[in-house]
Amino acid sequence: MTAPALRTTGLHKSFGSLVVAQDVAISLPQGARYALIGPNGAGKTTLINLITGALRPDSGEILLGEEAITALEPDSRVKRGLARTFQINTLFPDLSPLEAVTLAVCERLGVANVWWRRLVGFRDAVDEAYDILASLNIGAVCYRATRELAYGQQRLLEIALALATKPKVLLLDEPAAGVPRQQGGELFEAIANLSSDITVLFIEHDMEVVFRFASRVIVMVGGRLLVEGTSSEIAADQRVREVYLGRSRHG
Amino acid sequence: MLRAMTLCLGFLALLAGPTSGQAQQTIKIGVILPFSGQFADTGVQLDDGIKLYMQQHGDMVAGKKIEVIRKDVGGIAPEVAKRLAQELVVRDNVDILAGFALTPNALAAAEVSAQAKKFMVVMNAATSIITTKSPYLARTSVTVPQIDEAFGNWVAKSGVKTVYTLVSDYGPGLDAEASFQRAFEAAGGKVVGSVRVPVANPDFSAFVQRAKDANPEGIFIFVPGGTQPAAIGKALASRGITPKDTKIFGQGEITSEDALKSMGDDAVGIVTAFHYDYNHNSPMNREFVAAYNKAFGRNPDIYSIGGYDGMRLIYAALEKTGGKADGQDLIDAAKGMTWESPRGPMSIDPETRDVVQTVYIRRAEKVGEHVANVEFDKVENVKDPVKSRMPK
Amino acid sequence: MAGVADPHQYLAAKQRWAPIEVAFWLAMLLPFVLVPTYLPLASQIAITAIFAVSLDLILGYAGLVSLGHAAYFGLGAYTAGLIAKAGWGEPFSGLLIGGAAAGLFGHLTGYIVVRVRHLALIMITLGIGLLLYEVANRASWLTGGNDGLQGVAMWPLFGSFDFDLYGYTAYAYSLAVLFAVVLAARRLVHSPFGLSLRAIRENERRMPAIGAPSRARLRTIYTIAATIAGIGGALLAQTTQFVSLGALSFERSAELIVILVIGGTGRLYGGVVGAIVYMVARDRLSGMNPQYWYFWIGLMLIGVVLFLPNGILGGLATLLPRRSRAS
Amino acid sequence: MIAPAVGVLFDGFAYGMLLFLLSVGLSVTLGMMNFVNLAHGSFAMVGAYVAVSLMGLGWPFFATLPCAFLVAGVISVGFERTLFRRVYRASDLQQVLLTIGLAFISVAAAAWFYGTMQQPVRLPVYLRTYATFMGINFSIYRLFLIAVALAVTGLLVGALDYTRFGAQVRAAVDNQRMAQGLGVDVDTVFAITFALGSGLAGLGGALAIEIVGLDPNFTFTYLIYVLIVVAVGGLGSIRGSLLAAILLGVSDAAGKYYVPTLGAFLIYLVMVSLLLWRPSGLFGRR
Repeated sequence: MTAPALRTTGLHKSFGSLVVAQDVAISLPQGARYALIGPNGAGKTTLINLITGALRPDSGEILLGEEAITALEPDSRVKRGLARTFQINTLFPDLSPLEAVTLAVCERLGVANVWWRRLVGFRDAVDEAYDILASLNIGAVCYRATRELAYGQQRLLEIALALATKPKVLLLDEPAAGVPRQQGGELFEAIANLSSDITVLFIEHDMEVVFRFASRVIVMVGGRLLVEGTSSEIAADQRVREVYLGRSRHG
Repeated sequence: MLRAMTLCLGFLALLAGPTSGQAQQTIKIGVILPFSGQFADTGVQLDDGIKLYMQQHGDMVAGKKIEVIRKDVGGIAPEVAKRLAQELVVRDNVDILAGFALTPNALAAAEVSAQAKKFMVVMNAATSIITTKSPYLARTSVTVPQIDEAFGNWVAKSGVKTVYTLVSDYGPGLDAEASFQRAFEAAGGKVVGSVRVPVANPDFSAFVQRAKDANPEGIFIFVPGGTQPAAIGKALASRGITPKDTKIFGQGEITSEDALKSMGDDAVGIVTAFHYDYNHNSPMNREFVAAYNKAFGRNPDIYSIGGYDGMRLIYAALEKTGGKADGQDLIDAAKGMTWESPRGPMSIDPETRDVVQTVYIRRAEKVGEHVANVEFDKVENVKDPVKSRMPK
Repeated sequence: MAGVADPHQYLAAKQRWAPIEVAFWLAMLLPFVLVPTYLPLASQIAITAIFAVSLDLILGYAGLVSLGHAAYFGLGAYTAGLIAKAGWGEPFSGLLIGGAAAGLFGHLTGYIVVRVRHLALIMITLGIGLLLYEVANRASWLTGGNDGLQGVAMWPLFGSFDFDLYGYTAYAYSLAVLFAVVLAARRLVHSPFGLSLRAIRENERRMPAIGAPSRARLRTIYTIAATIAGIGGALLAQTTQFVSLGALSFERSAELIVILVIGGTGRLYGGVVGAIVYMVARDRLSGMNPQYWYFWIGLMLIGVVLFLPNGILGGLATLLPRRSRAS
Repeated sequence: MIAPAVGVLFDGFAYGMLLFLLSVGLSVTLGMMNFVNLAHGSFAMVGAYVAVSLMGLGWPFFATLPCAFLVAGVISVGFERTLFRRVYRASDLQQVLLTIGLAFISVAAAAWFYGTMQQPVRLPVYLRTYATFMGINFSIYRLFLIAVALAVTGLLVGALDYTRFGAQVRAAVDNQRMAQGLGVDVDTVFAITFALGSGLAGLGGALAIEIVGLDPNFTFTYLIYVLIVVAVGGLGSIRGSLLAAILLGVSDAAGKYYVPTLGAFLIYLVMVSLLLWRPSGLFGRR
């Protein structure tokens, strides 16, 4: 447990005169549970997009374990163990959850470009997909079309798809967004129960959830890192109070 | 399941359709033409020529009843033409294939004629080689080299030293370019430049300007009938090329009736060569034009005359064989046949089975209110020159 | 399937042969006995069906709308035609070479095509088609230009079956190739690769996040579809022994979309059913009314949109029990 | 050798203007409702046949133009209300199928009522002459065409930018749902826009006869060019359509003049490269 699981140095990104990330350096140790918080527009989702490759940084570097992945395509980063979920459901409406997760497993196994063998022939992949879905309590609905699933179930499917890639580092963009509080708690229990091999960074607005599930918290404001620390340090930090906690929670 | 099968069977029944019993006393003619799409007007005019001939001469020949089955090929679609020809032969049991406005379609169908030994009459398609594709095939329209070699020679003889050629970039256009240039240069003229215009994109102005830049004595133009003749006429005028200072020559399409109507006075002086125009001055033609107008409310054009003479050939051949519709008998009867058509004297070359006719040289002139093609010279008994040069 | 089966049974059920599929293929043999004089039409329907299945793979499954698919069809046709003209008239190898040539061109153009979406995609495929058309028109020394390619002489199929006037050989040959193409396509859409195509159609943005290189996938299917289109074109060249510019035309691409949408997209058999319905309707209507048949075709298209919004197969799927859905 | 080139480019410019009139309506309706209307050319054809029929009755050319505009607009809104609105929520392909079906019917109808022949048009003499300037001939008719197109553009842009209706249209093009939420009656706004766009196509059709002729196939003749203008210009953008139409008209003419061997290729090459560079068109947002 020496090298951090994920590290960025000096990430910088701007659109014209609008700077969305400025000198962002974070470091997530193996197996950590980090929360990323900050007011709206602080650049949290942008940071995830930069790390996963959906956006290209203007400068800076991203390391996954020992390896620099800054120049890699998003799908290659996923193959190396960096997975994410989306704040707004980004699923396959007409596929069943079983099909979707099986596909993700096949992608990981490198067999998703096989067109001359039937899907049913890949029994291990199907079993693995079903197990993931069952472990997230959506095994019972996994034969329906995704569009027919309840919203909370779709949020779980987001996570299931990410897990199917067997990530080393998992970036969750407001996994409980739009889910009633009660269910949100269950969802985070599921996240907390993930294997400790997986390093997790999640964006969340609900401070109770943050303080309960995160070992450390990173605060962003205006595209910069403001402060990083344990839950209690953050809760006590004056600057954080000023820029963040002082305002309405979902403002 | 059962329902699906019933559906399938019902569908096949529909496909089978009504199959009319083959009466011994009927001669069936399968007519393949473009009745829809971009060449629809060609198909309609040609078919009207066929209809008029049958109106005037009845549907009984040598004791047999003539029945025409029409098929729409929809445009340049040789595979459809070939299929229709096949189906006409095997399903409808036609004795004669006829029509064919477009060269690729005629070429594809000719294979069926050769294979099935059926008499085939090409009533418009004008590429030279068509008649070589089946020994049972005759043509009553025209070939492009027939017109343009005669014309190239005539233009050179008329004293014009230099021309620029502007043709559409497709089969007939290239044929026209080659034939005209060949004959014009053989007779001592000089081609100072040439340009080929895409068939699909009809703003001619830039091409016309190129021709003007070369400063020739005359310009030779070939474009397909339809919307393009009028467009090129207007482009010539707008780029300042008028027959007063640059002679404009072309195959007859560019001064077709509707082209002249929309060009108006701009067209006056354009010299063209063609085998037929509704203004051709003969009693027979005046009668033909009157009858055509009465039946269809418009003037006949080269397509109409192709269809009309095509039916004339079929009727005459059937008379000669006494109603026998065998391909070999009919083509033997057609070979060498000579008759007077509204277009003038014409015959079927016994060697090549192609049309032999007069090529008229016309000038667009003001006649009363309108501008019309006035014939002022002619080249008689013109054969298709390409086949005369072919090794036998 | 009332209760929740285990995942293997669920997936296996999705790709099992339905009785209606078997019945369908048996029915395709009926023209030999029921309407033997319609075999030339039947073989052209089979060829169009091959072409439509190939479009369905990119349009129905992967969601790429192409208005220039005739480019690959025509390229296959010209390649097969030119080989035969050059003296090698063996049909089967000609078919494969025609498909390979189209596939190669599809692979190369695929690099451009997968970069764009929506209207730009439609227009760029259209542009590629029109450019190839003009190239063929220009290269008349090779292609015969507007007159079409002459002198395509085929040897008998497997050395013993001549391409006859009645079209027995042509239909048997076309039907066999159609069957093989549908079998292959069927295998493909039920493979992991086929699943990834449907996923791209459903949500391309998600694909990189599950580690899928979607552009590479699209290039692969584009190449495969082009190959199949080329095989269809080669078949047309061989059975009619003629190739014309029409094989490459915009009209052919546009008509193909109409055929596929009538039949139903993303359903494997949609293209086949569409080809049968459209071409039979066209043949019947233009036989009855050579000059105005397309009026009725127009009415038919509007009727399909208003009353069968998912195409004929989509309509049947709601009528018949759910087994009939191919995917 | 400047003079001939100027004349050619002028003609190309005028041709571009014609393409603009024919396509601007499609661009706006496509941008606003995402409605793929391949029958757009049919409305242009309606306008053209209206003009020809009225001239046949002895009407002067100029009087037929507003009628072409009106009749095409009114007929189109009839179809919009009864037929098209049923498929706004359907997929693009369904819309393509429906409108192609309608285009087929319109071609058949034109052939039935007017026959398959070319419809000749006789313009008043003063439009058929040429103005000569610095030794270059300028067709009066093409000057007139340019004037009409520029006037239409001015009116459209002005109306869009400065009227309440224009603001509603812009809002609807930008984001239909949000406009609805803000109380814009998107339905009515769209119907009016649709009528306007088709009316302009009708006007374009009437003006096109002199340059390209008229037969029942008119509907399809210009389909490809209109689509190119719409795609290159960018959906929903009037300025984009104008620029694209000019670009295509002029580059086409220039290409034909300077490199005639490239002839038909050039316009497609220009389109493909522009779209690879800017997939949503010159002025496109999406």
